[in-house]
Amino acid sequence: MSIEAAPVTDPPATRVITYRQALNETLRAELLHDDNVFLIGEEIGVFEGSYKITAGLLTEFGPDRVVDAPIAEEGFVGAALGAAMIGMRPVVEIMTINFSLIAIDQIVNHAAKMRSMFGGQVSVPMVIRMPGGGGQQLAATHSQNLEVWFAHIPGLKVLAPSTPADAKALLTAAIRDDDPVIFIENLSLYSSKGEVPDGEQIAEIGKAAVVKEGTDLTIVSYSRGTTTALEVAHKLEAEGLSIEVVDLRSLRPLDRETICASVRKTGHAVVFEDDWLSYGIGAEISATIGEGVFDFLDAPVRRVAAAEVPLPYAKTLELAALPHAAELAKVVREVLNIAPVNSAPLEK
Amino acid sequence: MSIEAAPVTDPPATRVITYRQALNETLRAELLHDDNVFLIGEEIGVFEGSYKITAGLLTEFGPDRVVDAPIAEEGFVGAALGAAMIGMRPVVEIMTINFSLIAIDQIVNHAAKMRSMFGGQVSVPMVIRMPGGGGQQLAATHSQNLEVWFAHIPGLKVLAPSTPADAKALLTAAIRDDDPVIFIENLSLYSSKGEVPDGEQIAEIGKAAVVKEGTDLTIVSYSRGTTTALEVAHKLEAEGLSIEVVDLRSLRPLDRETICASVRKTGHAVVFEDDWLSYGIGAEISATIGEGVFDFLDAPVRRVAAAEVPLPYAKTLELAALPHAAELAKVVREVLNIAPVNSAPLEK
Amino acid sequence: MAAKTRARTAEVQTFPGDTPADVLRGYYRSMSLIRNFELRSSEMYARAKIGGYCHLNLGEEATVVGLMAAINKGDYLFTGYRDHGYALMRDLEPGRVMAELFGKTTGVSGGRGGSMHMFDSEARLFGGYGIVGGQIPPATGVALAIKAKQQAGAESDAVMCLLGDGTTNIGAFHESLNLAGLWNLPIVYVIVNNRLGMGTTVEAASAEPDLYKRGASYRIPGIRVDGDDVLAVRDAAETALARARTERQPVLLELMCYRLRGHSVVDPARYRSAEETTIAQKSDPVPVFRAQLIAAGILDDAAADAIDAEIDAIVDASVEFGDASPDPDPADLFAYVYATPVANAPSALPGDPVMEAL
Amino acid sequence: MAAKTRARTAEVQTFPGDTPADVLRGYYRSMSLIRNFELRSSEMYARAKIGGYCHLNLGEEATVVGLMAAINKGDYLFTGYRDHGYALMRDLEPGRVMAELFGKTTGVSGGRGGSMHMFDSEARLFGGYGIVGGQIPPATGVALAIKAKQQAGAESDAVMCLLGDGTTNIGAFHESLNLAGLWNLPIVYVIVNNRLGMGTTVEAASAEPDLYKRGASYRIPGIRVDGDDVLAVRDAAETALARARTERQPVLLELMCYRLRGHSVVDPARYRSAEETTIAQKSDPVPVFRAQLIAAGILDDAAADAIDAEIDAIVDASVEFGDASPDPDPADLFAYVYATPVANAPSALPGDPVMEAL
Ligand SMILES: Cc1ncc(C[n+]2csc(CCOP(=O)(O)OP(=O)(O)O)c2C)c(N)n1
Ligand SMILES: Cc1ncc(C[n+]2csc(CCOP(=O)(O)OP(=O)(O)O)c2C)c(N)n1
Ligand SMILES: [Mg+2]
Ligand SMILES: [Mg+2]
Repeated sequence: MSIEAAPVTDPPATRVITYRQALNETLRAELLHDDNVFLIGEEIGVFEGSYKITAGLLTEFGPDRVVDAPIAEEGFVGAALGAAMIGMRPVVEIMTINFSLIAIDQIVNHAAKMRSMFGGQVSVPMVIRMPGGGGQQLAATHSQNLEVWFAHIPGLKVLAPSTPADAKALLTAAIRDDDPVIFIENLSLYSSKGEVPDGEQIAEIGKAAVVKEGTDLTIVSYSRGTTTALEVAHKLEAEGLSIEVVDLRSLRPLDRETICASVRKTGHAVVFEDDWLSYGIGAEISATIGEGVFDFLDAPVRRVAAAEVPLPYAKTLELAALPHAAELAKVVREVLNIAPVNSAPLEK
Repeated sequence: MSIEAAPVTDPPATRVITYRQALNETLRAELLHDDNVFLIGEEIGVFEGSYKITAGLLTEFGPDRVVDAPIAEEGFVGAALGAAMIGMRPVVEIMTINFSLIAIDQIVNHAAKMRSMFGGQVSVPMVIRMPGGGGQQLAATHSQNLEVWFAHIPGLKVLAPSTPADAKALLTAAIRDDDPVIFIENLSLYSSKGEVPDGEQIAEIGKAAVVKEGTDLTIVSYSRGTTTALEVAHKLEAEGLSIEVVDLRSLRPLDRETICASVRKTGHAVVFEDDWLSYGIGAEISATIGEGVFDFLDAPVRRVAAAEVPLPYAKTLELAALPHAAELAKVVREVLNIAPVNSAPLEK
Repeated sequence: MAAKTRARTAEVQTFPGDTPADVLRGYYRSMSLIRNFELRSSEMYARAKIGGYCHLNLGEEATVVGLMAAINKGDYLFTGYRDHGYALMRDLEPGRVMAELFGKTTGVSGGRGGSMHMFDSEARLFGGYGIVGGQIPPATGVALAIKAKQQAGAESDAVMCLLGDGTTNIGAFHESLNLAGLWNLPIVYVIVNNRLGMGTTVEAASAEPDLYKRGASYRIPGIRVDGDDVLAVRDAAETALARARTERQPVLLELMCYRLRGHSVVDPARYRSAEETTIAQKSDPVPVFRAQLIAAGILDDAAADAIDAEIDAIVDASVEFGDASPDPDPADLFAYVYATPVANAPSALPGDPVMEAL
Repeated sequence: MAAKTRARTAEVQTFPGDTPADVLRGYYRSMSLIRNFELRSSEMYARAKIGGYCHLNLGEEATVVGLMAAINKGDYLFTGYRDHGYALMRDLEPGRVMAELFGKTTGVSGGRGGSMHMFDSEARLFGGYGIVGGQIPPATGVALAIKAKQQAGAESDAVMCLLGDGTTNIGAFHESLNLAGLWNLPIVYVIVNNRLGMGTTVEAASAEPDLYKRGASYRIPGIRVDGDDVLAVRDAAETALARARTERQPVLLELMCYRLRGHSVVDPARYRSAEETTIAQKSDPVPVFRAQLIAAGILDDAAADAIDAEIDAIVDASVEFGDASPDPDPADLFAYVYATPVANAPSALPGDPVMEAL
């Protein structure tokens, strides 16, 4: 399968819809587009999905295309993988990324390795969708962002869209891709809104996007973090700072060129992510920048990430542990060596 | 439990033993030292361990202290955790780190989080020992180094000794520690030899060690990688290069001070590891150096790590995919901007 | 082991067995406490005093009370995330349970666990767990440690491990029961079969929907009991625990009950048919048991109302206690990450540099 | 389903059933091929032409041949890591199997899999897998896809999924069988019960050591058969596959056999008693079957020797083929990581910079 780009014609009409709706419509479109596509996961049919991403699809497509699975992540993720081995195109929902740990042997030891290990004789065209993220008081076992684990694994592709439009175009690309794709969603993005072009949209996997241009400093982020990064970038414009925001979109492959090109221009970088700091996504971004554009860096790359604790339930503690716009803005100013000005406070 | 340091008296007598024997003797000593200590794992009793680390212990301590478990990693790792909750001190062997994926929900969602999540009312004094590493033609699913996953998780401590002496002193510390400790061994280290002091030795968890001093460049590594780093460092002395080697020993907590102090002195750093490059241990080390001693760095931090493929069985491909002394030496010279001299070739 | 057939007892006039009247009234009081507490939790959730996920024991009161009447103080209890009633029945102060829901320092888990993660080491409530099946291996391990430390016999502690019907399909269930059967561990696994996972029925999730039969794969006896019958639950649990203590024979107990509302407080349960909802409501163990006690002359309406009123005041007080309690101090964020302090443990807050520049 | 009792047939003079003589001779030839190939593998391992882990089918020849006599060409086969015999029986060239062990490009998996990971998409050998139990969910998923794509009936494909006795204790076994039972999938799970994990006996690992009984938890019929009896294995597998194809009834088949040597080529199996070793050797299906055929007049010593000699030449040739085949070229290291090429896929070798300086 070759990479298809969006057709170069008049820009398509757009609608403002939620991230959730973008996912739902894309799943529906792909179920219509290809008979081999089917959905499988816990509570995605009768219950319509724990986060209602699959609402209406069981009714429209029936139980063979929208398969309610027992609580058996290892079993049904592995079963989806098996179906993919003979040409089906399963789209798996794992209710949250926290539960993927039960299926991770099938994902990492099997789905990711089969094609190589068997000398290219089989491929695994499957997508595993799952939301991560904290901030909903779901406590330690239900608030994780473990995408860095998957991003580390050759054989997987790992996507993490930040907007409804990207959710659509990257999910379409993922479903049409012949490899196992881990598709990271985020609980706090589901109700976020954005313009989404009508019609088939297929993004290019493996490419980051400069979602805001600027000249003073680059913020690198992804998924929910990008929305915060943009918020901060716009806010800091009032202080006369020109911030560029790079949205990674694809964590594996990682688009080092786009990151480095941005920092080459700005000379300053901050990475913003929801996950724990040590050995997080930010570590790779910082290392990449340090190696790739060493001579252009005017200050150390800083990382704004979560405090390294199992996330507590209590709101006061959860707020203290997770990174927010306020800390990002603070660190951006520190990197640029600028004293904070009196502006409207940022959400904490 | 407080941190105990080795007693400051005359240096104890030493013997030259293998890494395997150091582990075996330490397990035996701890079984003798504390009735609450017990070993559990697959094939560790009758079979004496897949890699014979537990040889002789079933005979000496009986089946209540050396528990042969069915092939049920999630079940027996979780059972060990439960026993730890009421004061036992299980030392679990997972046959190789590759199989820890089946138990990882118990390790990461349970062992690591319980103490915090339950407000400090329970602790989990357990050790999980497991070897990783490639280079034995064990193919894609049996050759991984996934310690970076565990190193990312708050609530865990992650140790990776490179010498028999450290294997002893860190394992003792791990067993006496009241938290879940992931103890990373390496298949290719088991038969390596080194001087090991007699008597009780308890290392301090969370500390790296400068295992060779030097002034021109710092190599940071751990586990098997440290032995290669030392080999290269000694070799390059013939070329007049003074290389410092930092052995991390503890991946979590990470001793950023020791790493940065070394690079502050040398101005150059290379990270050497057996794992895949992107989002590996080296990423965090590089990011830490970039942030911590930015002004002292004379060249970009480089990483020498494995090619990002599921490791193939064929020897030619395995050799090409894994990092060896030759590549490390090459990169050290590149960082120091020195042309290679004609010396005896390093092992490839 | 044969299935015990479900007997609807709403019309029974006298009580079988020899349970003293005050004990029966005590069971009613307990059921009333759980009911009232859960309804109040739901209300507090709607008022945003409780966050996150919140799963209630509504409809499971007879099961909870019967089980907790059978368990010894020294026994270890593991549950899933649907744990409020169990916390109350292990005699934790309702105020401390409510405070946990409010995320306060006075909560049973210091406000760090919330609804899904109630814990009390002294009461041996060994945790509510949120990962489906996650509690089963540790519960099994506690039984392993008990066996190592204590002689079998009536004085031995045992473990009770609760799990839902949907939870029997996960690998941890299989692996753990095999260990318990193989090693003869003092543990009773209790399936609270409320007939639904979230919206998925037992028949749609389990190829063998008679879940108690699944013990056979491990030579573990399986028993099915009417979970709406508090006395039947208590008796079955007592027998099972006795076998665990004295014979080191693990047991699999299946209790048939109904979930009165949605899976969690935010679930309107629209997938449920009117018919099923009616069955669930008719089986509601709290009014049924009240009616039984009144019919048997053990309670009258006034006495029952008095109990309910007393409970109402207790639950009121629990809310007040929760409201008045302090939030955890962010300065304590790292307090419980490690039991043994070691060098270089992370303590950075978001936005802090990874280290002070050397 | 009742256990089929094990009948030792070494003294039988004529053959039960109506299997034609040439077919029986074919089975002997197949068993001889596996035996010879495995002994040669062991030798090649000792000569360091084979690396990594290497697990042999020695002692399991009747099981392997009987199963492979029952399976259709279109059926999908999943195995564990003990897979050489199955690869040979799916009619892969012995040379290509040996070349895989030698890590050569001409190997069935291009030299990338080695002993544990034989694969041939055309022969529908859908992989040897090294993670215990790892093959069971994907095998179940292929059955799910078959059900989606094909009508039930004699023409339908089915899946056969092999696993060891020790493997029945892992969660993936439970989760997968539940799915197959629930969804009525065309799959036969075959437990090759060689009575040992590595050194752990079935009794020390499984609380219910009659493993075929474990199907009951999923309403899957379980059948135990003498794995040393090639015809009994074939017949049971045919019946099971027929049910899978036509009724969509998954079946759990347990085959009792013995592992002749250690767990892998490097295991001297010292933990095994002399007594057990003797039993295993007495049950050795290759000489036993040879003796049976001779006793029944289907073979004589000369004919049997001629078969063995022919096989010896084939295995010789397989070694030669393996030796003569080229090693994979490091330039192809990244060839099969992804099926769909995308931007920025890693291609750095150790020591390469992460990117060319911009
Ligand atoms: C491993 C895992 N998978 C999925 C979930 C999401 N989940 C939470 S509760 C639940 C249903 C559990 O049903 P059951 O075991 O019957 O318990 P009940 O809620 O009825 O008490 C699911 C699927 C989870 N928490 N953990
Ligand atoms: C998940 C996992 N745990 C442990 C191992 C190590 N291991 C390899 S084979 C084996 C024994 C398997 O026994 P059985 O299922 O009876 O198969 P057999 O080797 O007898 O054919 C073990 C424990 C593994 N490969 N995967
Ligand atoms: Mg339920
Ligand atoms: Mg076996």
